[in-house]
Amino acid sequence: MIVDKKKGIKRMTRLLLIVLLSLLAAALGYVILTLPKSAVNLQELVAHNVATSGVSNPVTAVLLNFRAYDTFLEMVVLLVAMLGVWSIKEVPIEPITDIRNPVLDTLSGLLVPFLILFSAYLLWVGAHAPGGAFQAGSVLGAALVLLLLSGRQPFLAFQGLYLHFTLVASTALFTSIALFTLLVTGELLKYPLAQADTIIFILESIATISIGLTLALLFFGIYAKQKEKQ
Amino acid sequence: MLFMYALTGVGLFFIGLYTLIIHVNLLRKILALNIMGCGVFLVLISLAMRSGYSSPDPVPHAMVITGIVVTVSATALALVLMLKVLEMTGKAELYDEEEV
Amino acid sequence: MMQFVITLPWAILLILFPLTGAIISFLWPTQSNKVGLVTVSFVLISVTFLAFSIIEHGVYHHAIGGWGSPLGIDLYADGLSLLMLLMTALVGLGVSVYATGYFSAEQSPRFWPLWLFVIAALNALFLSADIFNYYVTLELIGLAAVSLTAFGKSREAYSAAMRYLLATLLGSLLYLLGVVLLYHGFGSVDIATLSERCESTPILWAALTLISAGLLLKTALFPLHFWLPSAHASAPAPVSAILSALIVKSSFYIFLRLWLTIFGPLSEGAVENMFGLLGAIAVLWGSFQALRQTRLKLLIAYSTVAQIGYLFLAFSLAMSGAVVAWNAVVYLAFTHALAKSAMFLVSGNILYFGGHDRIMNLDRIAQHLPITTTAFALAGVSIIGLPPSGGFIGKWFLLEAALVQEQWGFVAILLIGSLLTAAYIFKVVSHAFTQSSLPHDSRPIPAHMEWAALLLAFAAILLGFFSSSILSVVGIGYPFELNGVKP
Amino acid sequence: MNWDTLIPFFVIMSSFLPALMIFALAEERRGLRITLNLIGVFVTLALVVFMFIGVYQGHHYETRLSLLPDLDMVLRAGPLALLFAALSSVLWLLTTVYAIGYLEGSPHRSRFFGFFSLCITATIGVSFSGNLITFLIFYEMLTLVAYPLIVHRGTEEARLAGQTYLLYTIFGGTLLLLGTVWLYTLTGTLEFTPRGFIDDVGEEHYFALVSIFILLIAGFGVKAALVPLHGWLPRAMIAPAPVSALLHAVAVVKAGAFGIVRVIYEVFGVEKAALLGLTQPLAVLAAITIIYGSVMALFQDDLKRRLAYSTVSQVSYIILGVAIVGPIATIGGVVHLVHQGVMKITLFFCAGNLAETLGIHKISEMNGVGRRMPLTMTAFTIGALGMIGIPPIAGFVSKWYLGLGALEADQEWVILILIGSSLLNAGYFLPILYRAWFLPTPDKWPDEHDLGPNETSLMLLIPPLITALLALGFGLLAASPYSPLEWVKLISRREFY
Repeated sequence: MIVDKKKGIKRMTRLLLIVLLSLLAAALGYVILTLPKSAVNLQELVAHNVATSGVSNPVTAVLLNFRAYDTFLEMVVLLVAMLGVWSIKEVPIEPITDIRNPVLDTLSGLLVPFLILFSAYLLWVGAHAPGGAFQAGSVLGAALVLLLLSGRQPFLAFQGLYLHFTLVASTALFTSIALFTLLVTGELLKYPLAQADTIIFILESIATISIGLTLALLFFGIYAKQKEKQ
Repeated sequence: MLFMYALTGVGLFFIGLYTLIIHVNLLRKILALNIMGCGVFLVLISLAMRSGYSSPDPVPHAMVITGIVVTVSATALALVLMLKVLEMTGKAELYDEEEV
Repeated sequence: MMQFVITLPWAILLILFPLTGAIISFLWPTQSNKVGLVTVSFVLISVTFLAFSIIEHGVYHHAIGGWGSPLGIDLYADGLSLLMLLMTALVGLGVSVYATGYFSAEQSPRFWPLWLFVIAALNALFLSADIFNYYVTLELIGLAAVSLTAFGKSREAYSAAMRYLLATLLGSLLYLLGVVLLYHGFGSVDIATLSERCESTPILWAALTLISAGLLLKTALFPLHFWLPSAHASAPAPVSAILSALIVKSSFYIFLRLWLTIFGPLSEGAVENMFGLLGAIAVLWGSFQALRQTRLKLLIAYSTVAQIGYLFLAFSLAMSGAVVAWNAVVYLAFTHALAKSAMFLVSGNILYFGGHDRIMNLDRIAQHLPITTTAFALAGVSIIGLPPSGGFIGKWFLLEAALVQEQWGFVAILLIGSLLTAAYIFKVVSHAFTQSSLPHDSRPIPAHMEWAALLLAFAAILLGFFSSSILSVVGIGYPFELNGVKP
Repeated sequence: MNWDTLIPFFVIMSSFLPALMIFALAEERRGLRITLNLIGVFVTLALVVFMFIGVYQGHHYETRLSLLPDLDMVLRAGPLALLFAALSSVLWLLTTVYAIGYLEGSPHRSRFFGFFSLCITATIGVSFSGNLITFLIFYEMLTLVAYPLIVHRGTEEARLAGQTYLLYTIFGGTLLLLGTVWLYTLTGTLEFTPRGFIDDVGEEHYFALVSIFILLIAGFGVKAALVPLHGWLPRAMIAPAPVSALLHAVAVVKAGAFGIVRVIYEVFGVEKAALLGLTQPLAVLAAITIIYGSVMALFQDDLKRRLAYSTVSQVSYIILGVAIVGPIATIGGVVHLVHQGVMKITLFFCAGNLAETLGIHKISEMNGVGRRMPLTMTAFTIGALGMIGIPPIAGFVSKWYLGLGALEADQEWVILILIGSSLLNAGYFLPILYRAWFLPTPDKWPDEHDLGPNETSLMLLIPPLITALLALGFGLLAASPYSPLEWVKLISRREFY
């Protein structure tokens, strides 16, 4: 009887919540519909300045030049998540599976080089078309995850200080460039016009590696534990 | 038509919010937050089409990329924490001292 | 010479120093304590020079990358930012000194990078003038804070960290959705640009609701405080101090900024009154819950819930025209940071010393840890708002504002709140003076852990004597003038 | 740099700095602790005497520190301030000597003497406060630093007594704060001014002014133990004897009474307060307290509790004196601040001697104690007779002026109160004297200690003898220059009317 009553109350709250949230959603939807069809935004400003940014892809120009500071902090976010995961549990760097499967072996042997190549392409193309460090880094991360899942041990040979250096490489590079630009131009993250493209390319390359590695390690951190549990 | 994606984003946001509130299981809560995040990103990116130009506004694109990275980081942290809670309490649910 | 030193870009170094320190401490774990202490000392020095520069030359403004808003991101520091930076540096130094003794050799290398990143993110937040950049710094702070909370290593700590993470992520998403609406509605994420362009449209009100809701959740205003007590109570003491003193203030700061520049000038006052009402309930509820607690850390955590209520009470009074209430906001926020961090460090000392924090069994504390007891008492004086202390100055302004506005309800809340606060503080103090009949196990505490707590508490008292000069510095750039000069 | 602007600050520091140093001392550094303590006492005393002479010659001593944007922290040595400061510092000297003897060998003496000095800092601060916010600051400081002394013994009973004490005083402090801020929003100043500073407040604020008056009086009334806010005082008697002697006979309760004097004369101005119809109810309340305290004292068997209720009653003489509204009654009230102080501290010293030497805590145990401790009981007798108002002891002078003042102000009912109260005083003091001097000595005292060749240790014996002599001297020599009475007359002429 009591259980039924509880259930009833629960159902009531659910219903109420659904009604409430639907109303809120409708209100928000209405608000969005009031937006004018053509908007004030930053597109014109971006288009106007993209020529002096060092890249021709406007998205990359925003990410690594106009709002490079956001990207800088966002690299720190990724690093902090990594440090957080490591502080929550010790992740012993060891193979997370000992099952070697011939199909997986062959497939990953074929796929991983291709993924790395693809990642490099994305990195390169980002300067003038959709692509860039995050896309490239994600693909690189996927390649590393594939290696892990197929029983290979990409981190066994590569750990300790080297691993740590690679993880912080992009943040450290960003910090150095920030300090450097501050010294040279007096302004934070203002690249000299002639070197802007080079700086952005170096930044993106290092970021790709750091992002790829971090993503794979995050996965490793989550996955390794599950295995331990079994 | 222009606003359809944005409205879908709003829908996703509230579906996620509902799940976050109602469900007890932590994995569902984490997924709910991810769905909410997708909703927000959808609103952000789809409204970028409202410009007088042939191409969309690039600034929201950059913001979405930043947002995605943040979400990925947060999700990883959340999953590890969830596993830790599971390991300590045997349930992937929030441990409430007063219930015990 | 001095002139040259002052013109160095101290504001930017405030962000870059801790980032560098964090990276070095991560790469060089054996020396993390030293790296950490050096870094926080540099941060304090940088804030001092930044203060000189702002006092001399007025507000600080820097266009990152040379682009300038609205295309790029601007850094901006007026008196209010400066105060928050100073608060971060002072509490940061105190907590850091304490942490060198508190954490084991195994935990230290994990603590320092995260903590230094938190400092960097806080400084970045207080210096920013861009609402999307706020989002990134908020997330940075949130993730680091959750990771630090989990340092408690108990099931309560993990669960509390999880709850905290869910709450803070939800808050961030609400905030981000508001930012999205503002960008698409008004075409900028720069505060100054927005404050010129914003009009009272549905978009603005939806954004206001979402942003405020997100920030209130992060600031833990009643009834959105559900995540706070468990997180603040189950984290290790230095982390609790950071969470209570600094991190809730960061989202409150954004709330304040956006209301002062964007929402406030357009608002009719009804919403602000609601914040005041919630603040009032928070004061009563938080204090009452604190009084009920049997464990010291939970008591202190609920006290934070109540103190956040005061901030919103003051905010509401200030928005409705009592200008003097802004002084209260500033003073309450600053002194709460110092006093509350001192209190959490004290609780850490007590746990370290006797292995528990049950209030009933705090006997012998006054005799064996006189410095720690003094720290708690001084911090308590400030939290209650007894003279002479920074908290007293804050309460004075608050009461003055309520009386000028003839808000008798708020006056009553303030008085009842003070009495309840005194009740829960002295509940602890009175047990510290009793004598134990049984011997307990105890281990000696490194002296600097006791002194760190005492000095923070003493700073909270000392603030009571410098309000004129502090408030004149906070006034640089007129941060509290609605429709005035904006970032 | 003008010395006159620094001396009030130095007086505060002369007890504050020794307090901090004493806290830092190890328990066994007895000699250094006593030295520091005495240096503090004598520097304070010297500075007070210096200013006394200076003020007589027309000097103006004032320290100002910025506190709030439009509000300073002001320390000013006016005649009234000096009266209270002199009383506190002289009695502090005697109590320090007494306390050193009393606490010989007991634990936590560094803590005790540190807080004891801080109490004096706060009391001196209260006396020199030049505006209401400064007063409030030191008043609250006194509340706080007296707390560790009350709970000094660390027993559960002490903890509960401390809790009661805080409950009352924090509540009072809150009312006080509210009243002060409210007043500030009306006047924009809080500076103590002869004949008050509320003249510019308009008629429409009548209700606010009355509320503020009630809040301030209630806030101070807690420490002054006005009925019904007196409950903490008898319970606080759990504290060691020197604490009861100095704090609960002089510093703490007098700080409350002193605050009421300030509020009536220098915040509202006595005539304005009378016009607002506020003084008469206060006088009635004071009268009720006088009678109530005395009646309650009759029924106490515990000696210190009887003295505590006697304090409740006697402090209200001061309030009665200032609330009657008339120059002569004012003189009676304010001079009682001093007279009651020296008499009551004598009684508490003696009670402490009995407890420490013979283990006597109850009046029923005092049979024939006069023969065992004649000097102590002589001092006690002088104090008790002074309280009753027997000439030529100081208490008589106060009551005489109170009575004259009441007649002058056409408040004849006060005479009845005075007579009734004196009878009650006699009712609860004379039986003690009778027991002590005329009943036979028992075979064995409850808990006798050997404290040297004299009836008790000299450090315990000399302070009450001196205060008893002072009580006698203040009465006998009331008309000579520099006597408390003459000084109060000067204050009254200069500042009140």
